[in-house]
Amino acid sequence: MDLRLSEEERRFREEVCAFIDAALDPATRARMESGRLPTKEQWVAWHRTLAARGWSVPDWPKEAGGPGWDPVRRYLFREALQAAPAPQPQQFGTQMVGPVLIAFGTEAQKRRFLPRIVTLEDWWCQGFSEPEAGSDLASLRTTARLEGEHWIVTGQKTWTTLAHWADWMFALVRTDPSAAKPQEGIGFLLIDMRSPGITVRPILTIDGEHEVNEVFLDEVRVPAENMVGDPRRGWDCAKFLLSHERAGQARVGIAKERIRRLKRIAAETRSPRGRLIDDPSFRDRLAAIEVEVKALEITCLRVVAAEATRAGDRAPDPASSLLKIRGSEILQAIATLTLEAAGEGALAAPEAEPDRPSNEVPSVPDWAAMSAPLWMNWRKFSIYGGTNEIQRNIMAKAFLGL
Amino acid sequence: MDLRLSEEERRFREEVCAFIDAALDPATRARMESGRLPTKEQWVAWHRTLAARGWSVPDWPKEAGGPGWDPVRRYLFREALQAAPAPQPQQFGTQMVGPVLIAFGTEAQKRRFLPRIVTLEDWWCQGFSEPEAGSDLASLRTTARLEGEHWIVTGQKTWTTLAHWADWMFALVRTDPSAAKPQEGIGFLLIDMRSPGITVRPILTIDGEHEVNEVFLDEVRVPAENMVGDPRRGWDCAKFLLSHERAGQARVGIAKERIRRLKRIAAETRSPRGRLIDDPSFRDRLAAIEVEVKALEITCLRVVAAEATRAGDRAPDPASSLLKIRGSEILQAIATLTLEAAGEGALAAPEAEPDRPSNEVPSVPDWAAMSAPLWMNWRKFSIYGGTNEIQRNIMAKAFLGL
Amino acid sequence: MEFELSEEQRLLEASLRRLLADRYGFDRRKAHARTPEGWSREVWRAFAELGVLALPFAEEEGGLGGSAVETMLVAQALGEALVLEPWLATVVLGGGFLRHGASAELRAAIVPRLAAGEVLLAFAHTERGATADPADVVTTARREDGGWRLNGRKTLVLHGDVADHLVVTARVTGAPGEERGLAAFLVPATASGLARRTLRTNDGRRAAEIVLDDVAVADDCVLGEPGEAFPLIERVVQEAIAALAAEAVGVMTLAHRLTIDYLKTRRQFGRPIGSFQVLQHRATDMLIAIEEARSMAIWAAMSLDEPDAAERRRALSAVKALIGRRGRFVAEMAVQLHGGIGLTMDYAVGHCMARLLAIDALFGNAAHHLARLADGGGLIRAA
Amino acid sequence: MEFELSEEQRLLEASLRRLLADRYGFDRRKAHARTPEGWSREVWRAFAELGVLALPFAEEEGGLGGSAVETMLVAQALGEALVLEPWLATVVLGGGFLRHGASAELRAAIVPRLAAGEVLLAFAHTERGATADPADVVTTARREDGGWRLNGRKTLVLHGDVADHLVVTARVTGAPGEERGLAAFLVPATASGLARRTLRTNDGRRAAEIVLDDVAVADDCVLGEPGEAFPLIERVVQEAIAALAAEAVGVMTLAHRLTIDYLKTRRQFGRPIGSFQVLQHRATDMLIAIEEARSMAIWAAMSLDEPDAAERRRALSAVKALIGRRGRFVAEMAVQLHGGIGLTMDYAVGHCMARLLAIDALFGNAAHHLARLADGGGLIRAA
Repeated sequence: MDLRLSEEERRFREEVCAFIDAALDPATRARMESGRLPTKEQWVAWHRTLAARGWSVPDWPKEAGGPGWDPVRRYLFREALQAAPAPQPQQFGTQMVGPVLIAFGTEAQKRRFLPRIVTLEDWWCQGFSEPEAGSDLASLRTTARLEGEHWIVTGQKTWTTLAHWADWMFALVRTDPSAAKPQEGIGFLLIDMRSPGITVRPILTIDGEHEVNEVFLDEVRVPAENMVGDPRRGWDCAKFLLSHERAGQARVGIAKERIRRLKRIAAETRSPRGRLIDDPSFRDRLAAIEVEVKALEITCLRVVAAEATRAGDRAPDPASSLLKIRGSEILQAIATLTLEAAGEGALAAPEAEPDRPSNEVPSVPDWAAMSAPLWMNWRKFSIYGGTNEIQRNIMAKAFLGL
Repeated sequence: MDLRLSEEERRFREEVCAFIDAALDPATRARMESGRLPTKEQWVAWHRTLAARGWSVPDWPKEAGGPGWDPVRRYLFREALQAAPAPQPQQFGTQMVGPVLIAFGTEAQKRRFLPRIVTLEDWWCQGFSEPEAGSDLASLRTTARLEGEHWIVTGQKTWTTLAHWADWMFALVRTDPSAAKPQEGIGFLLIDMRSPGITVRPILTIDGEHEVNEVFLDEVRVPAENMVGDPRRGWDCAKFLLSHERAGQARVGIAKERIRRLKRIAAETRSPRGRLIDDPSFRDRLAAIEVEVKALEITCLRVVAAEATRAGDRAPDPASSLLKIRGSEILQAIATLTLEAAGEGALAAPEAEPDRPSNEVPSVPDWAAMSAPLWMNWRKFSIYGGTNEIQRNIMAKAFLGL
Repeated sequence: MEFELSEEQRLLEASLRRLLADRYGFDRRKAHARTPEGWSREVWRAFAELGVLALPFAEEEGGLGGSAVETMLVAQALGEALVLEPWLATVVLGGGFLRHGASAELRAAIVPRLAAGEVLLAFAHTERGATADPADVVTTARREDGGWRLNGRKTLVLHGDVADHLVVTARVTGAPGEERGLAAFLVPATASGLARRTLRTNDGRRAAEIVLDDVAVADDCVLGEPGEAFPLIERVVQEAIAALAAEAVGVMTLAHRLTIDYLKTRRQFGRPIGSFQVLQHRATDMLIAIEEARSMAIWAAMSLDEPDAAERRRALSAVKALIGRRGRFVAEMAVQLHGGIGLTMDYAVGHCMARLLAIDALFGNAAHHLARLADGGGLIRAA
Repeated sequence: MEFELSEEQRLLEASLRRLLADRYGFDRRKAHARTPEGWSREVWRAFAELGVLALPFAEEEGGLGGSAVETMLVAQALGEALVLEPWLATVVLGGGFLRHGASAELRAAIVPRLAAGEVLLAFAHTERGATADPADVVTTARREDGGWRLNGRKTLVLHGDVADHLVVTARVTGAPGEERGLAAFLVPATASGLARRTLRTNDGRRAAEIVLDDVAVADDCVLGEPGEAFPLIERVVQEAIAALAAEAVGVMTLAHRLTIDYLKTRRQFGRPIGSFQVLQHRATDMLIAIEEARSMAIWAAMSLDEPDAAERRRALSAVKALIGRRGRFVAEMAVQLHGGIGLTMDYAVGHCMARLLAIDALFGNAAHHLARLADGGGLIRAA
């Protein structure tokens, strides 16, 4: 039993960090550091930089074009990106539809789509959520009926992240409304976003961002060859996808990067007790979060090490289930401390973006102006991908038998 | 709308405080201040001191021997006792069975019992809880069957506070097991604790105290005249009793007295940052509790003022329902801060009692030694009289329609 | 102790609420928010007609002689409708300086027009990098030619983009942070040397950055005593904090009502989500938080009459600390119980959240006031 | 990175757990607790036979050469049975000083007898009114006649009532709080001038107050370097913290298991209370807290090997802070979910609570260590 990194693992991490340091565009880094989503151009460029190094699909096996890393290396790689901070390889392709295709796709599907995921030729989006089916996917209403060689898809998806940048969507569609159980009769379908009948409508969020969308599908014709696996068993694909790579949900690297940043900020911020960093009350609250981050990090490492030693055995483990809950709570606590550090500055909307300077000196520092939008935006961490309440329901059932 | 006390109210409070200051035995005060229950002797003596002044039954109307105070004065009186700190008039008689007898008792019952409550000739205890019926009184099992002029009572009561000091018990007993609803067929019966067939067995709590008991009733004969009201409608008495005087459940005076004490302690306690009271982190946490106490106090005053203006109208008010929940949470937070202040001293069990000195100088100050027992003891505040979870269930139903 | 509203107070509250129900539905509010100024002049006139703008001023000056309790009722109603109009800036802040600091002549010149909705005011006080300590002022006022010259830069001036007059704080003597040496002036927005730039705020409102480049102000525009204006500034800020506390109660009430409605109508796993006990308890905790906030808003209104300045300061710090924390809690819960929809621009709950964060940020957030309170000895004396 | 237990480690854990299951049911434990010493010599002998007492000592000295991981496994198993025996005092604390500070002769004299269960040790360090800073020592050691003379008073000496030898810390030079100037001695409990008085602790165990009145100690009983013993003291305290962290995980696990059982069997309103969602989530939060504590206990064991003293200090402070808080949380929840029964002497949950509070109090509570960590710069470097 040894939690410490081996010499090789340490060298691997250094290599990754050095590469990021050298290859990451400063504007992209500044934008990430500000808490904003990268622009599409920044994201694509960085993804391709990683692809050129062979690192854009860290979770894929060698056969599929991945680097063939073990769970420890995958974890270290992801954390190094978060720490930079740099964008992750675009996740909808690399972490979601890609692994599904590798596991369930036909050879033709793999040949057609996988290489374009590696280099981000295709931007994917996820069509799972619907207005009446969020955490409760069984009440899915979007239908697909087979007409000759095409599925005709009609329905509405919502909360579709970055659909306005997407070339393709992987969607759950109801292929058999008469199936005995509501999870049966669902297909996992790949839909070209340029197909006639698709309308993408932005959902503006309260922080002023356009990140999610509604996607309306009106008699959209999708070639039958775009169905992944059995048209009645798409639920298997969805479950596979949702159980993939839990350690990433803890976002430990982001938490650490945010804390480092907050410490730098607090050293330059005035408070009623001198510099904010010198206020023991602030320091204690920050240290308490650091302690929780450490507990989360060690828990992550336990999960990763268990994955590494028991590759086949995917029995659920309470440690892995708490990662998402605690990860979201910790990031939200950091956002609150940052908001408090901003004081009245949290009132001002951000004026310029770090990689797009304006002529005016902004009236408050960008970090302060961003503190409220980010606080609001980060509420999503305890909501999406199954609310923390649903996560706790699942844990109570799975591990406590309640 | 004016939350401030009137000149008369202020004078009343001064009069009460001056009386307590002059009349309270220093040993009793020291014992109360240490966080311990007063001894029976101390409690009886103090109760009678109050009785001699006409103040031992503050909530009773003049006709019944009370001072006839309005809700504001009752609140001020109770808070002044808590602030001293002095024992309250023994509550099982004055606040529980007394008001029930005034509302539901026969003239003979009133004549017989009420004067002895005023002077604490009779110590009462409450026989509601049973092993299988805590918050869920409908599953009460203790039975009473009428044989001639006597009820024959058999069953078991538990969590009976100070039953070992009690002369009488008011108990809920099932008189009609065949009643349509489980709350029906329950009687409110007055039982002499010296009756044959009664066994009192102490329940020691983890803080080392003997405060609660099990009471076994084996074919106990109780004269029929000791039934209060309709033998099938004792539930009405119980409900009346439980809804009585909510503002007292907030225990604001205790919170304030504990905070004053903690501030004095913190001024004499060393911490890694000098005197504990000088540590901004401790100060902030204490101030946050003070702010919550203030919010609770104002809420109490709102409830009391509403009682005063709308004497007849007892419509439930969310403000009154939160008093018990927040009151318990705040006292528990104060106990935690005190425990932390005690440091390693919290490990030592109390050696001497403040009113019973030993020859040894105790190895740690009594407040520190008491910090852990009190912390453990005060967990009861969120449990008894309906757990905070049940309080929230009730609020969600009553005020939110959920 | 007495706790009922008077008949007049009830009437005022009812008519304002009726006006808002008729004219300030969420869709109308969205339309107001989209205008360049971010609010509606028409609604503002309706407030004037109802007497909302005249309320706190003395009757002999064209006001209605309302007390802090009336201001509390108004603020709560405005909060419950997420009102965007510059009531805080003009009536509470600007009006506060007029009431407590202006000469009779100045009041006579401005109050009637303010009450009629014809004049807008703003409070130009905050400076870049300043703490929330009201004495943290660098902007200077220099005596010259029988008047004053102002130099400096103010930011986050709420509704400073449209104000006709600005209340500008400046330092006559002393160093930033010192209470002695402060002054306040009523400066026309058109004054020569005064430049302004519109800012947006994170709660979708407008503010301004104001540059004062040797702006000349005559003696008759002085508010309070030059050099001794700190108590005036502090009093007006305290009145604003009391108003914000009441507004927060209103905003929280709206967020809670929307949440309860959602819990009753939204179905998941075949039943309304409000049937889940965990969500019921969260909704109950929101209710508890709102009742605590309501108590503190009432206490704030009462405390404005407290004659002891240190006591009053502690009270308002306690109020602001509780309001900030409970506001954030209610916002968190409302959004969590709604899920994604609670975070969208098109739905009111997100705007409640944004406003509650803004209320916390204004005039010192919860952390600031808690530290001030704690370092000032807290609310409860040790002996 | 590697996370599996070795076969030997698994075997040790399994046999200790079997022993405890057979011999340490809660009723037996109650009987042990009622004895004057508060624990069972018979159980102690069984520990000796199993090798639990010999575990951390080097094989050539009569030990089994166990590492921090083995100690962690033992501590967790002992915690899960609420074991009362003086393992921490004798093996971890006393044994720690022997391993890191004693001469080979001293070790040879004591370790085999300790391993056989024949010698009990205790750590006489804490003083009245001292903070949890390990250098806060007033007791003096004076050089005299080629030996040492100890004067002072120690308190809360865990199992000091029965210990055969006491590890006494004292100051050779310097002022309380200074790291330089400390020394440690192994003193027979029968030494002339040494008086002890039994204390009870709030978790139902025994401790002692020790008065040292010019107690003579020979040079061969010196532990570490006189005047330079701080690193030795700190290391042993850190090992104790790591052991306590693991013990806490065990205690929390017991509290959680009892709670889950109760939720499944106790019925209210016609159904098992474990069917109520709010209680399910509380039980889940307990599980989360335990997993966090488990991670920190593992990290503590790993961090004992950290060569950088400042880094190691920060790590152990972080561990103790988390363990204290999560322990309290689990205790609160276990009692709340049980209701009144959770607070009684006759049921194990209350004893879990008492022990978790004691673990928090020992060697600096959560507040102490959080402050130390915060003032030392935290765990994450700013740049």
